Amino acid sequence: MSKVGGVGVPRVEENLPPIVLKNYGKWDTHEIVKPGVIKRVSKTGDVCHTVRTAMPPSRISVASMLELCDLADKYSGGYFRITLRNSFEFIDVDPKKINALIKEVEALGFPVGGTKNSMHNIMACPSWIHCNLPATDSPSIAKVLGDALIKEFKNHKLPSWLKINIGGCANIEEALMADIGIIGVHRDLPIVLEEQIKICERPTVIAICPTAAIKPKGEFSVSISAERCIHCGACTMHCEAILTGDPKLDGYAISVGGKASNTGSGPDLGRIVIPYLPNNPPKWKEAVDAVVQIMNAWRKDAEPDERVKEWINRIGWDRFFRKAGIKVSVKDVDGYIYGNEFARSDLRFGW
Amino acid sequence: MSKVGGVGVPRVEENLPPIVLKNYGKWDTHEIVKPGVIKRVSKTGDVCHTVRTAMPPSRISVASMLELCDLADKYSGGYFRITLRNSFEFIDVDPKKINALIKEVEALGFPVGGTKNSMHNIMACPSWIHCNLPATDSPSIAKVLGDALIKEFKNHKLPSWLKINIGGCANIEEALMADIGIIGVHRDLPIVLEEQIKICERPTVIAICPTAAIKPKGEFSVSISAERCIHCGACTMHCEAILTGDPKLDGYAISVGGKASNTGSGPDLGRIVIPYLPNNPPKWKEAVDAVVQIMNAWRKDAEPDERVKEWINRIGWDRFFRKAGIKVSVKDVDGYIYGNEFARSDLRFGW
Amino acid sequence: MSDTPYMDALLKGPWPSHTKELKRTRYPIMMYEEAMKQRLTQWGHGGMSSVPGLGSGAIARKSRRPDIISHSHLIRVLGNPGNFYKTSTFRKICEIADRYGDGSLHMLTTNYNIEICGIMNDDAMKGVTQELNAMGYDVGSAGDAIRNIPDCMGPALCEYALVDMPRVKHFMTKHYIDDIQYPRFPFKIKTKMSGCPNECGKALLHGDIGIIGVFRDLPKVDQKRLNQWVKKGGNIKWVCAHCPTDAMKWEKNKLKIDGNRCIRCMYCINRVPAIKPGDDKGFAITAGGKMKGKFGPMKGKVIFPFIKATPPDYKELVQAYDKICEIYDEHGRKKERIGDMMQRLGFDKFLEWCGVEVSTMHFSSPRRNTFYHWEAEELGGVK
Amino acid sequence: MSDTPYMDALLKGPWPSHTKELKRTRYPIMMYEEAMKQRLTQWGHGGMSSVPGLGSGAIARKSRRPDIISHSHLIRVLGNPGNFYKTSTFRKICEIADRYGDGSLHMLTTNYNIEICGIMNDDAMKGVTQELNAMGYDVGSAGDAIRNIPDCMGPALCEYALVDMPRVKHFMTKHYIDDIQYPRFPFKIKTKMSGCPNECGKALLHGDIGIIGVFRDLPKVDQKRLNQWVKKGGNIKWVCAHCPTDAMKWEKNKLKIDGNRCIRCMYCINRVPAIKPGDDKGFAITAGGKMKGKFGPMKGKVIFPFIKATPPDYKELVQAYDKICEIYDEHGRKKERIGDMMQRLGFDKFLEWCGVEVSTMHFSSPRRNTFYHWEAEELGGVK
Ligand code: SRM
Ligand code: SRM
Ligand code: SRM
Ligand code: SRM
Ligand code: SF4
Ligand code: SF4
Ligand code: SF4
Ligand code: SF4
Ligand code: SF4
Ligand code: SF4
Ligand code: SF4
Ligand code: SF4
Repeated sequence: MSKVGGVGVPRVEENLPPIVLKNYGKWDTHEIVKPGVIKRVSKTGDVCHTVRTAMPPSRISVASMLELCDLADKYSGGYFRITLRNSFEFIDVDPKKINALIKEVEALGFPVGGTKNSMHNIMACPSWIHCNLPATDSPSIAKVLGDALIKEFKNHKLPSWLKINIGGCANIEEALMADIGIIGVHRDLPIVLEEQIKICERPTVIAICPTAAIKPKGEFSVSISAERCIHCGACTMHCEAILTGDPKLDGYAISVGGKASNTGSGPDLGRIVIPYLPNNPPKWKEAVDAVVQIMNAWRKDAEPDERVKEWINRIGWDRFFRKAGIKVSVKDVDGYIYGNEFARSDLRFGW
Repeated sequence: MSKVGGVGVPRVEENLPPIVLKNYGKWDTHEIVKPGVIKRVSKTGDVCHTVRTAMPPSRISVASMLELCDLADKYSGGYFRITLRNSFEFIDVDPKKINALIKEVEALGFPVGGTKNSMHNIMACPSWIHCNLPATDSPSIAKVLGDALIKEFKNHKLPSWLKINIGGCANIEEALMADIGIIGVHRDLPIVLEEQIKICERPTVIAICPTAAIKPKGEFSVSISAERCIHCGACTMHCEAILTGDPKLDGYAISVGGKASNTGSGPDLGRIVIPYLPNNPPKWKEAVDAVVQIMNAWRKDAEPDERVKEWINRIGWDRFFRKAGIKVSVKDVDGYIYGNEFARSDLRFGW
Repeated sequence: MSDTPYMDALLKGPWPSHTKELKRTRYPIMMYEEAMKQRLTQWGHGGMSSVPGLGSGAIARKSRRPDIISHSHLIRVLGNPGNFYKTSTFRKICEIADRYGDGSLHMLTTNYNIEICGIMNDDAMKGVTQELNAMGYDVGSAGDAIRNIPDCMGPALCEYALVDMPRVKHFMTKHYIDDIQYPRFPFKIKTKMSGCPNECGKALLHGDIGIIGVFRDLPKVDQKRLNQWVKKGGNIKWVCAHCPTDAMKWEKNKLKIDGNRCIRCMYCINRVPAIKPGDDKGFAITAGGKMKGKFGPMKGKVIFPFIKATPPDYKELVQAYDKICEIYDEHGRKKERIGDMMQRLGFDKFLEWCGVEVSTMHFSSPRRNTFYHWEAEELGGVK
Repeated sequence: MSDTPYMDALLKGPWPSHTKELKRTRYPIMMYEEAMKQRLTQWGHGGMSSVPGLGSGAIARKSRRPDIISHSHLIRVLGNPGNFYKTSTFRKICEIADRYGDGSLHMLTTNYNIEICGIMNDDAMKGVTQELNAMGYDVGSAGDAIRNIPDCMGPALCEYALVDMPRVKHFMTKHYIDDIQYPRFPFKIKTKMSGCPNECGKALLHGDIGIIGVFRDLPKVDQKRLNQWVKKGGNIKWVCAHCPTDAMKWEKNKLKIDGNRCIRCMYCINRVPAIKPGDDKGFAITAGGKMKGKFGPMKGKVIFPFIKATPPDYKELVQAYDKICEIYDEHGRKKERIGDMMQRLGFDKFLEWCGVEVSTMHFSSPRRNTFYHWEAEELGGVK
């Protein structure tokens, strides 16, 4: 019997360009030569240029990957990286050939940019491409946003970087960790498929509901309370006989101010400032408008080097909503678990 | 039948010194002439001097109040105030007679001071004088602290003011609103008096317990789980048949950094930095030592005009504990309700 | 040797001594001495005692030491507006306290009542109350009722006062006297009031309902006066540097306050006589401050960030106050404080029930989850 | 007219187009087109599919549109350390993807795996895995198991790296390969790693377990180099002014960092080449970050603020990691994430079970209630 698994991952050395291997742990400084091009200098004096491109949201064809491999063979010794935001990076490109590479890779449809004070690559989950849980479609929103913001991707003209992440439903927290995030929002009451419910693990489904909205019904089935349900989708995830998703009600929320780094005011998850916008493929005008509106308010008002979170910290939420032109509603108030933490307990009003 | 109640309170005008009535709403500036003496100037040009004294913790005799009334008749036209920290104030004292008043009132045992950057009057609940719930004795702790800190009461030599509040048990939140607070802490498991429990409202008692530690036992009684009880005392409060209090285990905790005002970093409740010190009447050495230790660390390290809360905000808890010389233990970690809010979610360590 | 060594140890020292005070009264001093000796209170269960004809006003206290004393009740006299007293009436209160009680007073409680202590005779309660009533004083502030509604001295003596709290206190006490004297709520309701955001009344932090004077426009600067103050040594740069939002700029002998930054915190106003609060003054109402209960110590939360209300009827204030009380009356569970109820029901729901239009003034930050509850209407008719 | 107008609309524009990509594969494009048209996913329930002989590695996906396609599974290939790839091996992965799947890849997932998509044949799972195994690659990262353990590029390419994450990733994956491939926990465990507090790996925020490089001593300043940098136009004053704790003083061409203020936030290091992290480097371990579940979105919490661990066995790191997994294994409820479990059990209890000595590094603030649970021992024997 042939074994499967138990292998792990290749050692890092196996996939490193020679210059990287040689200077491993010796890098001293870096410099962004121009948008998308990073120059790193080692203590040994070695220099390494990286060229970064955006990637299509969520799925890429083998055909395109092979074309990128061809360019990597030609320009970066057969090595590449995928960054933690899924940008594609050619490592150790001869500085003299950078422009040629940019030309070739952009001709393939992969724009170069997304470093420093630009919009970086947009993260998006599969959603309608392959998932059963989405309330919205991350990839197509990512695509229209990318189209709308391509200038910012290829420039360093923002106050700081702008990272946009999109999740098709509340499962993924990428959005809450981004400067601006988009999160799919379900509003419908999950439907119980009476005929299939028998096969499910009723106790698990009942226990998983965070608001105890699911109650046993009859011998096998369950009922869902419209008054308690917060549309989190957990039941759908864990039971094949419960369905969520409604073409007329599904949509998405916009969050701002996520940050992972410990600089400035330190890490925190973003906050949701627009509770709901309707799904409107393929143009997703509302999403583009909302993101552009927030970005412009930030760009206009932020100090140099100031990320969205730090900007909001400085001006306060009172002014954020005003400057971004966003209407406040009761949906901004957390009534669920963090009511205490997020309620206003001071009189320091920014009228 | 003669009616009782329904009267309300006297109109404010009925108890105002003439100068106060005349300048009601017209006050323009104030100045602390010296510790305990406040000079207020009105837009009308009128001037009003107030002399403030400390008061005995929690109880005062009619005899002493009458002596104070005598002095008020002599020096402040028969008017006085009790402040929101229970200081006694003579209002509108002739500036030329202030020293004479101070001499007389201090001779009665009421020191003058407690304004501006001094220690202010100490607030304390009745505790062992009259209450059935105390885990410690606020009045006697207040007395020994007052004795130890009398210099600070009569001086303006602290970085900002120092307000100390003491509560005999966790019922009162005065302590958490003070710069330094002392809160009685029960540690014993409440005892159920089987013979009396019948008279109690069992459902209320069971419902009131915040950790569901109380379970029905038999037809009338209840049992209390040692594993769940957090010694909050709520059951004792609401049921005559449940007793809390243990001479060997009772004690108190020390909190710091409460603040009500909206200046600086705004209002917040204090945080508990010493979870437990043992009751040790009548000298309460541990309490005095702890307060003096924290006060001295603050005094040494704070910037001018910086309250305890703002000082801690600036230096961070890492350094607060180190500078105040307080040991950290797992009891500082909130495992109850606010675990999320108070846990450390950053790497911004102040080693 | 004295039979009260513990109390004696606390007679000395410069701070006013409560044991000296107790010894000047008929308070059963061995109750306190024994407590210190045994490190345990000698008092037994408490509760409401009744003033015949009234629902609230007295606290009963049993003793665990019948060998010393059987019980000792007290009565709560509602404190005066601004806590101003005149000796002529106060002497009468002393006289009543001495005649009906043991001659000791609690002056004042943390809810700013006068307690007349050591009342042994239940019938005395009525006598005390009637004598007080005759003087224009009243009792209350016990049980599951609206408690005393304390205030700061406000405009009577304070230059910062934005609203007239002593008069509001008088009005509120009269207006709600029935709810103060006849307990009918799930648990107690403590109201605290401050004339301005300096919060001498600590209203936001620990009021079940907090009422605080606030202003909405910018602090007013008298530039001429400011320059004089600076000439006399006033350190305007220090103040600018300590404004929490960096809203103040002192340039060319002129102070500018940036309306896009100022949060009306009072800091500059407290320090510079030439800076005064703005003219657009009103009340902020908070709810939910408290210490105990299911969710432990809680600060109050802003419910009505700004309302205008004027005498004689303070209509908007009463409406706001009533609203919170009504919701509590209807939804509060037995012995559940307002703050815990708000947390249980959801702060969003509570705000909706209060009928306020939600603004940024209601949150320190918008929510971080998408776990909205969408109402049936919002679902487009889905049940 | 095209039968995919929605997808076509997304072909244009400068941003890379996923619809173009999908059209270059055998992905059933009508599934996506119909979803956009109907504004509803056309895919049905998912779950774990099995790689025969392995517990985890594949995701099954049913379709709701049997008229288009019946199902479409995918397999997760564990991402490389530092996410470096070389074309020679990667081309083989492409070839496998094209042969077994529909020719589309997810490159990379947010947990940094490569997904080979559109696998129709259950038996193919084993074939894919074995072929990958032969190349030194492996599958996993599905089900109630330890998922892929992604890292940043670390010292391979980054000047800030404090620990060697690509090698740690390799070690951890090997060490925990059984727990990655055979689900046995209450729910998934996601580990995230960053080489320094810049947190490119967002480990604290969303790792069920986060592993981050930290340093404990002060940033090191090369004064000479700094002066050169300043001469070339480096704005050291700006950096000093933006240090979050005001720890930096630039005086007489010398930079002093105040050890009593600095919180090792990386800000100055990120901006000034002459400032480097200190030498006392180690790992911080956090736990409990996640998005869903009972308590909603949660940041991770610091459990082990500083541990030293070195190859080949990274003993202290494995001990810390094991500890958290063990507690989860024992106390987690079915489908309850670590963060929710921590909140349910109490963060204090969790820390105790982890056997850490509690320090200020464990809290953003000490508690504000006295609702301690005292253990029986602490009660002096009271049961
Ligand atoms: C390549 C990548 C790591 C990887 O292993 O893949 C990376 C690479 C670098 N990061 Fe990063 N970061 C990468 C994702 C991140 C992320 C995660 C994310 O964006 O989702 C973060 C956390 C973001 C956050 O805080 O929300 C991140 C927070 C940082 C920071 C801290 C920034 C801050 O706000 O303080 C720095 C330091 C700096 O820029 O000053 C940093 C600095 C850098 C440097 C300068 C490090 C170096 O010397 O090489 C690299 C070039 C940055 C650039 O793009 O201009 N990197 N970096 C990731 C590139 C993503 C991309 O495609 O755009
Ligand atoms: C591919 C990926 C999205 C992406 O854009 O990359 C993904 C895709 C799916 N996720 Fe996820 N999750 C992915 C990262 C995440 C993340 C982010 C992360 O790992 O950093 C999260 C939030 C972080 C977290 O874990 O809290 C995430 C939280 C979930 C959850 C909610 C878990 C929970 O705590 O309740 C589910 C539902 C479940 O597991 O029961 C889920 C379930 C799913 C499923 C399997 C849907 C299902 O149950 O049928 C999705 C498959 C889509 C498909 O068929 O293509 N996915 N999922 C990511 C694959 C990660 C990997 O390679 O291991
Ligand atoms: C008399 C009294 C009000 C009353 O109605 O009884 C009062 C009176 C004054 N307060 Fe107060 N405050 C009084 C309790 C408080 C309290 C409550 C407490 O201490 O328990 C607070 C909230 C404390 C807190 O923030 O924790 C309080 C916060 C303030 C502030 C804000 C201070 C700050 O930290 O920003 C000011 C403004 C200032 O001092 O700059 C202020 C200012 C003042 C002024 C200067 C107002 C004035 O113009 O007359 C008064 C003299 C202050 C002094 O003592 O030097 N008062 N003040 C109270 C005297 C208590 C005592 O006996 O010591
Ligand atoms: C006298 C006073 C303490 C003082 O130092 O001034 C006091 C004394 C007592 N309080 Fe109190 N409380 C007093 C202010 C407070 C405060 C502070 C405040 O009002 O600002 C609090 C905390 C704030 C709050 O309400 O959260 C407070 C929270 C309690 C509680 C806890 C309530 C709860 O939410 O669970 C109890 C127990 C109860 O009511 O069931 C309590 C109960 C008691 C009792 C009646 C004990 C009992 O139930 O038998 C105490 C009577 C002692 C005695 O016999 O002399 N006392 N009590 C205060 C009288 C206030 C008044 O005149 O109305
Ligand atoms: S975030 Fe939601 S919609 Fe997107 S892939 Fe994950 S489960 Fe599916
Ligand atoms: S969607 Fe969430 S809240 Fe609603 S019933 Fe399902 S599990 Fe419960
Ligand atoms: S705080 Fe506690 S001990 Fe003090 S009077 Fe109130 S109930 Fe009694
Ligand atoms: S003391 Fe508090 S936690 Fe303990 S049993 Fe009584 S009510 Fe419950
Ligand atoms: S709260 Fe404001 S108005 Fe009232 S006394 Fe204090 S400073 Fe004056
Ligand atoms: S009121 Fe406060 S925020 Fe406004 S200018 Fe003055 S100090 Fe600054
Ligand atoms: S986390 Fe730190 S070490 Fe890793 S890539 Fe980012 S900056 Fe470099
Ligand atoms: S590491 Fe951060 S806190 Fe420390 S000196 Fe540098 S910028 Fe300041």
